[in-house]
Amino acid sequence: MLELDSLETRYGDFTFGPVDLTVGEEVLAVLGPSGSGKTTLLSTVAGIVDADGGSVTLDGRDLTGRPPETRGTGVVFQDGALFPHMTARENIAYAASATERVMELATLLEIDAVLDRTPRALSGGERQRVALARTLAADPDALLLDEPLSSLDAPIRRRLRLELHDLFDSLDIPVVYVTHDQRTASALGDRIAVLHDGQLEQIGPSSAVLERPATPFVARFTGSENVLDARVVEAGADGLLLGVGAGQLST
Amino acid sequence: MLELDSLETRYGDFTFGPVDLTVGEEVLAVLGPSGSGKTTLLSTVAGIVDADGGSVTLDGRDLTGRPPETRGTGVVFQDGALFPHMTARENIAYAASATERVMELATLLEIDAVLDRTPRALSGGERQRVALARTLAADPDALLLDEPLSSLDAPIRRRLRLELHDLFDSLDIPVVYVTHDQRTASALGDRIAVLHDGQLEQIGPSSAVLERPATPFVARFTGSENVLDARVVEAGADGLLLGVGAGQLST
Amino acid sequence: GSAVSVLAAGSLNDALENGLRERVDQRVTVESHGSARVARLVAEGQKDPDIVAVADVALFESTLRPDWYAEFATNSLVLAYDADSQGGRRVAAAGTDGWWQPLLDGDVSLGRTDPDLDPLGYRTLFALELANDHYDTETDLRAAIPDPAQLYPETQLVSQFETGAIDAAFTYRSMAVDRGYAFLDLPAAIDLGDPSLADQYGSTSYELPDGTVVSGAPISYAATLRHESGAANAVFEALIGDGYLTEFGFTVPEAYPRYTGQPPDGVAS
Amino acid sequence: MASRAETARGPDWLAVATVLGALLLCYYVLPVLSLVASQPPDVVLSRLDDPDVVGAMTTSVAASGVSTAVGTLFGVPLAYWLARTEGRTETLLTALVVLPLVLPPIVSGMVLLTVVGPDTVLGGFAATGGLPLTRSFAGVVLAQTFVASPFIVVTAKAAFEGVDDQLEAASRSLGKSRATTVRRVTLPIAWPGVLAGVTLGFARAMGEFGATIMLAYYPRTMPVQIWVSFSTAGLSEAFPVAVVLLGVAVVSLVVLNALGT
Amino acid sequence: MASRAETARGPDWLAVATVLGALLLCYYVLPVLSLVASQPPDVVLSRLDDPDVVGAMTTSVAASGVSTAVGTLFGVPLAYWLARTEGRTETLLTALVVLPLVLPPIVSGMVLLTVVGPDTVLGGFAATGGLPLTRSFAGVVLAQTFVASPFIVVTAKAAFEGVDDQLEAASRSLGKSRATTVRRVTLPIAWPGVLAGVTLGFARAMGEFGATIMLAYYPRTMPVQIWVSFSTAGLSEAFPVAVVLLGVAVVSLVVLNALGT
Ligand SMILES: [Mg+2]
Ligand SMILES: [Mg+2]
Ligand SMILES: [Mg+2]
Repeated sequence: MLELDSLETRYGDFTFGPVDLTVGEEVLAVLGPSGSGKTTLLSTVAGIVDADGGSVTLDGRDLTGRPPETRGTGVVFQDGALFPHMTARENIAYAASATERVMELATLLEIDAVLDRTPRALSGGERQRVALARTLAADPDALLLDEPLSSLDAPIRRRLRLELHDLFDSLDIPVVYVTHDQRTASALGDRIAVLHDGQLEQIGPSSAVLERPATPFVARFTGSENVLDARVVEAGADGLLLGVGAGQLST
Repeated sequence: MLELDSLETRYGDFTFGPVDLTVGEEVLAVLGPSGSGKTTLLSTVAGIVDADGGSVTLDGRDLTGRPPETRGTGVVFQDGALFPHMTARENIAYAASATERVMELATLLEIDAVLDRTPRALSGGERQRVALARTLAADPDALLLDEPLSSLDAPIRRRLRLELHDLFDSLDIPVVYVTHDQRTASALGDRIAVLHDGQLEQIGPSSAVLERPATPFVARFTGSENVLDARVVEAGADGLLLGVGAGQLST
Repeated sequence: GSAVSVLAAGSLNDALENGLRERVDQRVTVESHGSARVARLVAEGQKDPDIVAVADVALFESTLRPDWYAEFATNSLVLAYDADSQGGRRVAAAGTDGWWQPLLDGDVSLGRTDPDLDPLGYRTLFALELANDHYDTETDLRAAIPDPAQLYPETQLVSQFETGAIDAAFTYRSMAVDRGYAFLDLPAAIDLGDPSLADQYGSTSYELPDGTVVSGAPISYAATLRHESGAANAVFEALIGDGYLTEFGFTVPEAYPRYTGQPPDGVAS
Repeated sequence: MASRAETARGPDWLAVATVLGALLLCYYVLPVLSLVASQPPDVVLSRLDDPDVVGAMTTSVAASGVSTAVGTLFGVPLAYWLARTEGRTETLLTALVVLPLVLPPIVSGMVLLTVVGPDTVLGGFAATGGLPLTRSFAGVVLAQTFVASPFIVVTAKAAFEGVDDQLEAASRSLGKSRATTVRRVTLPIAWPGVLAGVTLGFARAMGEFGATIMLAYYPRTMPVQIWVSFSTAGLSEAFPVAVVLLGVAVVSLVVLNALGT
Repeated sequence: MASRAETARGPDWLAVATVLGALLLCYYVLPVLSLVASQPPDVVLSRLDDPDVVGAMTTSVAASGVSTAVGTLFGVPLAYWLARTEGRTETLLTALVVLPLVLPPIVSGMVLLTVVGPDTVLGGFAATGGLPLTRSFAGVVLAQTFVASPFIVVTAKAAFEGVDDQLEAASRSLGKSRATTVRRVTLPIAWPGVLAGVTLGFARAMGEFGATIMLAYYPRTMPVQIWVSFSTAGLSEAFPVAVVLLGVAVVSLVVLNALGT
């Protein structure tokens, strides 16, 4: 179980958090536009940037202040972040404790055929498969994914999304999947958290978030179109009189 | 019309050619394994490497010895070769004579939405579309493509192959499309030339090359499986007695 | 034990390296810079040698003020010339009595060092002034011959001379001998090499940029011992006493070594 | 994975590395600081009234500027060419570029005298043409260029080698000449590295002394002026001028980098 | 497109650039060539029998080796740290690294004497501990390190900046310490640039004279030996030793590069 307690990170003018969040053995899709703090969230949990407040706990271990290499948080980056001077096989072996594990993951992710290619010679989809295999090779206690499909072309994105869904099902660890794409979030997330300007706007089961957005931002961002800008014209005992555009509406 | 007359290029131990070849307003797919000289062929025609013998003529102009920029040969490279410090729009505008041409090509290749992204932020398919737009923006008199689909994932490769087919149809210039993939060659090529060890093994209409391979290499490389290794056991007046594996075969 | 360190004027370098060193059993490390720099380096505590030797006694009276020092050799000015050049041959042809004529005529490219930086520089001016009287010339040589274009730092002067860019140069006799230059000996009355002519030399002077006025004096090398030890004392004795110096173009007058101040008991016994 | 907490930490190499780096930085800074701190500001400022110092300052900045410009104009093309050449030719020619670094500057000056000195073919020819190559501004520039420009070449070469040559092939097949290609594709991508080289070259030119004093001496640069001040009046005169040199160099480098980015 | 043939050619910039580059190369090579050619091989070879020259050669190679090693050991971490620092701190500290380049080496030597000289706290302490920091091998190394190591730092910094720091984040999230990350990811990728810096530093250390002569003089390095030969017997003695220095430096650089790749 991954627990974020009042986690807060500041980057110049931008403040992420404070955020409280608990992720069990499930997939939490974190949905938000660019600049909403998705990458900051992952980086803080993984220890790539230091938190300015709050704590992160994983399976009861307090990760706060620890260096990334001792956290057990596996990260898959947007463009794979494969080591360019190593082949796919070497990339995976870098993280794996045994050669058998490399072959096992290659088979699982269907990349046996490209293991001896350098990252430059891989297609986008292959690159992300190798990156995923490499992260899994380190046997993480939690998996953090930073828009791993966003740089892929639509057909391969759809296909890999399906495969990821099955893969996540087979992992018994918390998975945090960050994306700006509502469709990916709803396809992969058991729950969805909506991030806006460094703050959690709403969190809940996917269907709930998408069907009953809690704030106008969530509604707008998740694609509901029935949000109106309104101003309070009159507040009486029987409700509000709202001005919407040129007309009026009473509640 | 693009004409290669005894064209020859040497790279250390490797010799490409001499090759004679004429490409009209058609698509010639050049099919060959890696190391067969496909890229050397394109580079020599485009003037990126100097020929050691023979000549290249395009629409009657002798290109031999000219610098690449005066040849009118547009090249699409394997991974796009987009300029990393320019956006997609700037990449295309770099080659275009007018802004309208940029928009026109962006619409044709369906990349309007990503014009302001840098190459790093493009997917593989988008990258190749931008590269194609950029090359077309220079109004080439011949189009040379170096495995532009090979680094794409299968679904997007199939889709782009279809689009390329239509695009090539609409261009009235010679197109040379280099690939190691038999399926792409047959899908796109009006004719296919098979390259092996720097030499043209066979050239002809696609169907002819694939159905009636002229040499064992062509047969093996294009995927015919009925080629056997044999040794002459006995040569008589009535034919040959061949040893194949443990058995024998007489002709 | 550790080596005896000698910080010495550049013009002594060859004599110390190739003369003194093989005459003593002790290990000697010789370090050479321009005399003025030698004095400053020691005065300002940047170098701490056992023995200091300079090419101008005046430095021991101004920049560096040791309790005592020994004058141990003299040197004299000569006019070195490049026998392969036309200008050089003119100087040679004019000889000891007429060398100044081709210099005045301007068909010799002459080199000298900067009088503001380097004793050799102002000594050259002294020699030119003394030559006026000695040769009874019509022109004031000290006014007519010098030209700022002749000025070089010492290293550059030597390089220019050796690569043939300069036809003739005023230099120390020892240096001309060390390097095998062709040179004209100048009369004792102008070469600043004879301690007995000190009064005559003293009629000339030069004002340094900081206002100090230096007067003409015999070119007398002086040394002092800064750190006494058995080895250092022995090297000092050899340095000021042994006859090696004449081989390298120096002169050792009868009266030398001559002490100023009170040397310690271990020295000058 | 409970064992995670026990993952071997060993010595904290980052801390060790930081300490090593900080020590080296101190080694650079301490002497400079000691130099600057030992000179009261008013003493340093008073040097700015000294016409010799002002003249030397002008000569230094102008000559370093010109020799950096010359080194860039000639050196960047050389760097580009070396970067695009392969094999033995490249190794050999790169070695030639490094040679000037290996020679002590005074020796470089001596050797340069044998090539551009007043009695050499080249030097004599230039001098009769009114541009003497020694004891002149040209001499300062020649000395600084010889000593400093190799840094521009070596650094720019590494920067150019980082640019994929396929990008150049692409640009040219789009109808752009090699000049346009270099200007709009190669140079912009390699620029940070080239600028680093130009900075190194300018800094080295500002500090050049040995070759300059052999080739020029006049007009005096700041390093020559420092040497003259030391020889005539000792450290108390030399160090304030050295502080002025540091100040001028820092300002020039800041301006150079601001112009370059 | 028939007009293609008329595409403006203008002056052939490539040719112009090649000529510029070739001129600079000539400017490096001509003096060196003139130096080497003027010395008959047997005269040069005879210097290899001179124990002073052999001693200086040994000192030079050993001291340059040590100061390059020190510069690398301390400078590469500093370069890494500077590359991973941003903003004003980076600009300021980088400026500090460039300062030693701006000071004329003799001035650097004088200033270093005020920090590590025999009558300073540091120098006195080290000397009583049996490691005098002046007039010693340590003094040579200190002088060379001050003058040459900034080249290592500046060049290696540029190389490290070329390595995407996301790769480091990836490595560490895979359970590798920062030390392992730098060793197996960052350094291998940045290596060509780091090696170029080490080469520059070694070459500069081999040629170092001004600071060395102030700080050490003994044991003599090749540049000091050239100086001594020059001041005792002139160019005819100095130039053969300079040729030996060139030879030794070229061999060392080739070995260094062979070891490094
Ligand atoms: Mg190829
Ligand atoms: Mg190269
Ligand atoms: Mg940085």
